[in-house]
Amino acid sequence: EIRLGVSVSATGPAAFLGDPEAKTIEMLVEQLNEKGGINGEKVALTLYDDGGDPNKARTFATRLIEDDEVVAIIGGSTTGTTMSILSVAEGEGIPFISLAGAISIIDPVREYVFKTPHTDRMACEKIFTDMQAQGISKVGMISGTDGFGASMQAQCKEVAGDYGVEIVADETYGPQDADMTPQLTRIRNTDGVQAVLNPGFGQGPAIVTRNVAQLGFDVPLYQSHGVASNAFIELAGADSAEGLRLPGTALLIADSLSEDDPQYEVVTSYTKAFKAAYNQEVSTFGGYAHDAFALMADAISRADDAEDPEAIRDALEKTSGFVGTTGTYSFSPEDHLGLDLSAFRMLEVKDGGWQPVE
Amino acid sequence: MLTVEGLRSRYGRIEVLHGLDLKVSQGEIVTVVGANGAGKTTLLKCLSGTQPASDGTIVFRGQSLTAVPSHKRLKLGLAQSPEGRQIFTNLSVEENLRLGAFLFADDQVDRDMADAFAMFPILKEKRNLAAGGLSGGQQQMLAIARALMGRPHCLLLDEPSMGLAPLLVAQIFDVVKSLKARDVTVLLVEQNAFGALKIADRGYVMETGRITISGPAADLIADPRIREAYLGL
Amino acid sequence: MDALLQFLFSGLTVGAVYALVALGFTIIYNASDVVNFAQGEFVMLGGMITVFAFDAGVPLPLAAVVAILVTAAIGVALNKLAIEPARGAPVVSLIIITIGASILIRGATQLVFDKQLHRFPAFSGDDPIRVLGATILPQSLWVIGGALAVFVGLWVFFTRTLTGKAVLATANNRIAAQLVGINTGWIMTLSFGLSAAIGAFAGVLVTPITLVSYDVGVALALKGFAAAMLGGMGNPKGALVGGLLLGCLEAMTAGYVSSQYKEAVAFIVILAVLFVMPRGLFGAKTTERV
Amino acid sequence: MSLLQVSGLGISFGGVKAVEDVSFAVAPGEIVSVIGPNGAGKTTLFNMISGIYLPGRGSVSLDGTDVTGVPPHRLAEMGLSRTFQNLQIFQEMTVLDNVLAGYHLSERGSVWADLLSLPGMRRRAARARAGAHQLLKRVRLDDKADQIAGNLSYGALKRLEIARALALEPRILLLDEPAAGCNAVETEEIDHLIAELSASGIAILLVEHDMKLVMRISNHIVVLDHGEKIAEGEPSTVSRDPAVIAAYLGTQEEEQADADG
Amino acid sequence: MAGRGKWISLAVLALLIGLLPLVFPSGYYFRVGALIFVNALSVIGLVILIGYAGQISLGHAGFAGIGAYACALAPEHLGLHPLLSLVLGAGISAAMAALIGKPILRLKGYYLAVATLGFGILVSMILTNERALTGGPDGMNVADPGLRSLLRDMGWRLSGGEFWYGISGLVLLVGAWLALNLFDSPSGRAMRALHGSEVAAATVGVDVARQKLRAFVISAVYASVAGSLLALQNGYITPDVAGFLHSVEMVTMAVLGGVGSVLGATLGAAILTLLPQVLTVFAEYEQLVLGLVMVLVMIFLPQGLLPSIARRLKGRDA
Ligand SMILES: Nc1ncnc2c1ncn2[C@@H]1O[C@H](COP(=O)(O)OP(=O)(O)OP(=O)(O)O)[C@@H](O)[C@H]1O
Ligand SMILES: Nc1ncnc2c1ncn2[C@@H]1O[C@H](COP(=O)(O)OP(=O)(O)OP(=O)(O)O)[C@@H](O)[C@H]1O
Ligand SMILES: [Mg+2]
Ligand SMILES: [Mg+2]
Repeated sequence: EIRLGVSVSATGPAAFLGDPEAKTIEMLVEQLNEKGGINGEKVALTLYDDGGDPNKARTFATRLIEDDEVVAIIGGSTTGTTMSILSVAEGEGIPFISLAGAISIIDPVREYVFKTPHTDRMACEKIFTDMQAQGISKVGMISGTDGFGASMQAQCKEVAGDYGVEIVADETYGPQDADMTPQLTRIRNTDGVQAVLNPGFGQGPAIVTRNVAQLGFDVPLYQSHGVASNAFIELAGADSAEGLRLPGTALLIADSLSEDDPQYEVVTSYTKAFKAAYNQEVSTFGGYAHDAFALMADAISRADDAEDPEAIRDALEKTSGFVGTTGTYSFSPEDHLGLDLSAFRMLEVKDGGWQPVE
Repeated sequence: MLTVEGLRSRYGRIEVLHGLDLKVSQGEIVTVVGANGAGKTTLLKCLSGTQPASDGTIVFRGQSLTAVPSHKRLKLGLAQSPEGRQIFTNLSVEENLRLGAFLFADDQVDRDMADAFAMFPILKEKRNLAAGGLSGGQQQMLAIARALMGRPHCLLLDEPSMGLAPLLVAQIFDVVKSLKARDVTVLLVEQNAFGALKIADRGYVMETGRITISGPAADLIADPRIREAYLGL
Repeated sequence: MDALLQFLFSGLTVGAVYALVALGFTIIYNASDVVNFAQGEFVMLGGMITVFAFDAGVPLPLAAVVAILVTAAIGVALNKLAIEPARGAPVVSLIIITIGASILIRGATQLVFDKQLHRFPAFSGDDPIRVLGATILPQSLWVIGGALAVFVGLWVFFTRTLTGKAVLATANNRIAAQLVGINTGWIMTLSFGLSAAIGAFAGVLVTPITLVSYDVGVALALKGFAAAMLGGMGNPKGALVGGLLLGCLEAMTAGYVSSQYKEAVAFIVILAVLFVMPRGLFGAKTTERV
Repeated sequence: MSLLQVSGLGISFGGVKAVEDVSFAVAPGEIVSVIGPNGAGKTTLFNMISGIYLPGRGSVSLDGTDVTGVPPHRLAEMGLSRTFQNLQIFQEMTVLDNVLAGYHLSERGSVWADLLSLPGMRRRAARARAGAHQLLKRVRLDDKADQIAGNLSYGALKRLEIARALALEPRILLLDEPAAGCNAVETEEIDHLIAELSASGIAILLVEHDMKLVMRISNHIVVLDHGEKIAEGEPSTVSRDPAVIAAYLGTQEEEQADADG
Repeated sequence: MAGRGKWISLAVLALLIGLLPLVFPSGYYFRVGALIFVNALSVIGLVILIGYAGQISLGHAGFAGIGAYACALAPEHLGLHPLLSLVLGAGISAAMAALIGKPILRLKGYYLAVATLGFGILVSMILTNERALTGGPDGMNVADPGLRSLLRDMGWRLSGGEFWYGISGLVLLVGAWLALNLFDSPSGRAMRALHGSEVAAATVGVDVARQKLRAFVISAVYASVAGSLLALQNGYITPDVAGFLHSVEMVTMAVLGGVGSVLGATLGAAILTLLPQVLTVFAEYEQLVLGLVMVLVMIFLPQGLLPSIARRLKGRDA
């Protein structure tokens, strides 16, 4: 029996992230065990819900390691919870794959810490690349004050210059705000704004999208991977969302993926299974958990000793060319993320659905 | 009209009424006197239902009150002017009186209110003020007037003369007497034992949760034990 | 100028949401001196139940009625099962009960329904109404109208009806209320039922704008509470004015100062108001003399 | 020299004058009673003297110092203590703790001493405790010392308030209807208590509707009606004053006769 | 008599802290124990404020936030030792409490609640928005105080969990001792008096405003120290520590345990800290059960766990 520990934010303000993550991992463990587990050993999953509270996350990490005696941990839906788990895992020498975005998780590289999501910086870079291609150089940004939004806001501001993009307006909104027209009016009244960028998750981006339409503010709207799901289009309204762009993963366009796409296999099987199990659309975040689990399972299967955290870590670090829903991972001692920008695809809402931008 | 038998009541573990018998007939004025802490207020609270009886029976106009919640007792005709006045401090004087007649929505409410104002003109003067701003004595008047608004068959008065000026004390006793003429029965708890016994038909003396002496009021006034212990004569 | 108007529209929309929550607080508060921190949950329930009934094919108006009735029943149950049994407990205990109840309702909602965001169509479409260069959604007018309607209803209830007075009397002095023949238990039931219904009604109105999920209640309750205190607790006028004012404050700050600190400005204004008027703008003075 | 001097005191509530231009003085050891119909302004007068209301007009001076508008806790430090018509008991505290609270001024020290439980604090607290037990005995509540005050009967609470007020070891004591809710015999005890206090040099300002008590023990009586002083003087003069009889006393011959008989 | 109660309370607490480790099956229990102690510490502060002085606060997490971030920021920016930072945080919290307490404490009941709530939100908003300084919502690292390595050099090897268990337990004991002293002192009585009737308290010479402020400042210091300890042992801190939910959690702990006593505070902290750990077996039902437990405790033990239980036991004896 291989003991695997998970602590995600299945409830609380980050439930958007943690809920699909928890569901995904539970589903995958079941699938795996049905198939006989890893090298004949079943996976025993211990999953905790830290509610997005870093303090609880640290306690659960301690519990996973000291009490449940797991050999590896996946989790940390938010940067805050990840940082809490990270120090415990690092201290006790347990491999840990984080599901959070911040670049600081793997930069500098820590011995036992890996992560599957793109960094926020990469999302920004992807967006700005697209903007640059569209000839957009002045952008109004409006971001949520939650961890996700704030982190992206900071990263985007840092890298914008590299792409010849200037952030001329920088507004925020609270995670539970109901109307963003004042902020958007400010952006609209800023000289030369050519596009609006809205990093965030939850209801905020849906409301922003509606408000942009309400104001008749006719510039391209960019969202982040935080809302990459079909449900988002429904919430924002297909009309309001039409033409909006964001950097997403192959998951969202599973239907239109060509069969020779390297990700076709993994993406379709995951989306189908998830839909079947929970009658719910997959999200990017569930995809991160999917990849984390798949990577971990793969590493354990390759490890010299499936019970030895050290061996699992080593195997993990040797992962190369592993295809996940998010992209293709190759870890190395210098890189514990192992994704590059190519993993992101620029998507656009067309006729009420997601389409890849050519 | 009102028969109490073997009434016991307790606060938590401490019993303060130890099996009390008491009877009030139709149209009578009956007074209960006793020292501080004897249990007079507790007795009245049991009658109005704001304090549970742990044992014994209370029968009012042929009906046992044991299972009747306090808000329904007024409907049966039992009203109380409680100790500490218990007025609605945040509501106006008029609203207090109107709520006294909460059960009624007829023309008589206005007439009753006019009567109350006639009885205590100061209340009329202050009708729109928050009752909490009234002076102690004014609040006492309001409590009595409010109880009368409920058109009781039987009125329970807990120290109605407390805090009232001498002129008004006399007036309150007159009012009680006049109630008798209107066939309203009165159970009167008073520290002004002398005044109370003078207008009462009968009286009870209470000591630490028990009735120790009872009889016609005139006899009680003459009783040396009572003269010494309660009348200070 | 059109910006100012836009900010005002935004402020009124958001403010009306706050006002509706704040108005929901008034009845229970007036009956029992308890601020029911589960009020936000009623709003959430109103939205969620409507969503699921609507998705199940029930026509929207009917779905809304169902949601309001079910929520009112939950409010009554909350009173019967949690508040009444704890009668006589200190007010802090009652507050903790309402907080516990709100966690419970949230947990149950998440089980019965789900953790996703939801929305149903706006009553009168999504085409913005243009006024002098600013825009407002028809649904905002519904929300503002709803807040005004609830306000008028409550105002009449508390100033013109005997039952309304009985509610006030119950909070002011429960024993005395019983002595004048008020069935205080029934008054409490009524208050919780009404409060919950108002909350659910708010949820029905605001969901097309704010979206709904099982956990939107906390933030709503918080803002509604702040609004109610700004206006003065217990007074419908205070709830309405407090809500609208808070909404406008936030919108103006977001528009003219900084969106990051708009809540901060709002709270600073609340503190300033309370400093001058310790019972809010319209708060009733309690008159206890010594 | 008078201990308490009230000059031209007045206050209005919502335009209505509750007290208007009231002046009088109280000397050490003297018992001055304020009487008048309900709503005459007696309690309001007390509230102004004891710093609970800020007087609208006029001044209060204690020992020659102007103390108008001085907050109650400062007045307490200067030796002024009072009881309330609407009982102000610390309901949830024990009877003993209620009285101990009255010892606050002599008991208190620095907050550090309290936090660290320094010996000085403990000594002061022990002294207060001993004093409190004495006082409870004096008002016959010693057997109830450890009961929760809220559970006492009305009359007992009345006495508890007096004990608490005495704990301050005041130089002037304001009593608002101390005998309300007490029967004739209990009233007599209060009568004795007040007499004792005044004999020990404490100035007493008394509001009371029990005229037997007032007439018996007062050195001086001030009569208020509609907030204004309508008469003042010795008990015998005041009780014969026609204005006072009309406004307040009424004709009590009948009852008086009965009682005497 | 009261004096004996104090020593009994302390002894019970000390025994619990000292003996529990004997039955701990794993290091995880030390972690939970330490959390309970830290929470209990801030709850004791609230007991002083709510239970004694009768003033509600829905913003005390703000002080915990100040304490926590002092330990995160001061070592980095001022080069202060983490422990001195704790003291600095307590000082700032006390000063803040004194500053805002003056105007705020004139308010009563819910108005005070909303004002303190506003304060808490302001603090957490600053911590969230001033990203450059605080790392924003994602939080920031807290330097290790280095005490453990010091102990190790002295030949005393402790795991992180054990170490913080000990430290938190010790601080809790000190906090409890101070609070118990206060309860049984003139200040404590004055606080309870103003709780009962401000007017009467004033007329017996209690400077009501000052006494309230005292309670507020003291409780702020408790919260601040607790926040600091939390930051130090977690090594990482986010603005959640100052958030509204944390404030509510603190009040809930206080009320659940019984708002009048130190042991009650500890019990309340223990229950609310343990519940989520126990409820993990219910996963889906966690929130539901948590809410249910809160409601049921309050219904059946309206005075809070400890006082209500004590009352029942007493009732049975007699
Ligand atoms: N709420 C309570 N809890 C516990 N004991 C109480 C409570 N109320 C009254 N008691 C006790 O019950 C006894 C009777 O009190 P009660 O108030 O009935 O006396 P009373 O005759 O009305 O006295 P008074 O003349 O002073 O008003 C007293 O010993 C009192 O201490
Ligand atoms: N806070 C207040 N608000 C409004 N009116 C007040 C207030 N305080 C006193 N009054 C009014 O002032 C007048 C004097 O009241 P006060 O209580 O002083 O009378 P009192 O002489 O003590 O009467 P009693 O003998 O009935 O106690 C009353 O008419 C009362 O209504
Ligand atoms: Mg009585
Ligand atoms: Mg008076």
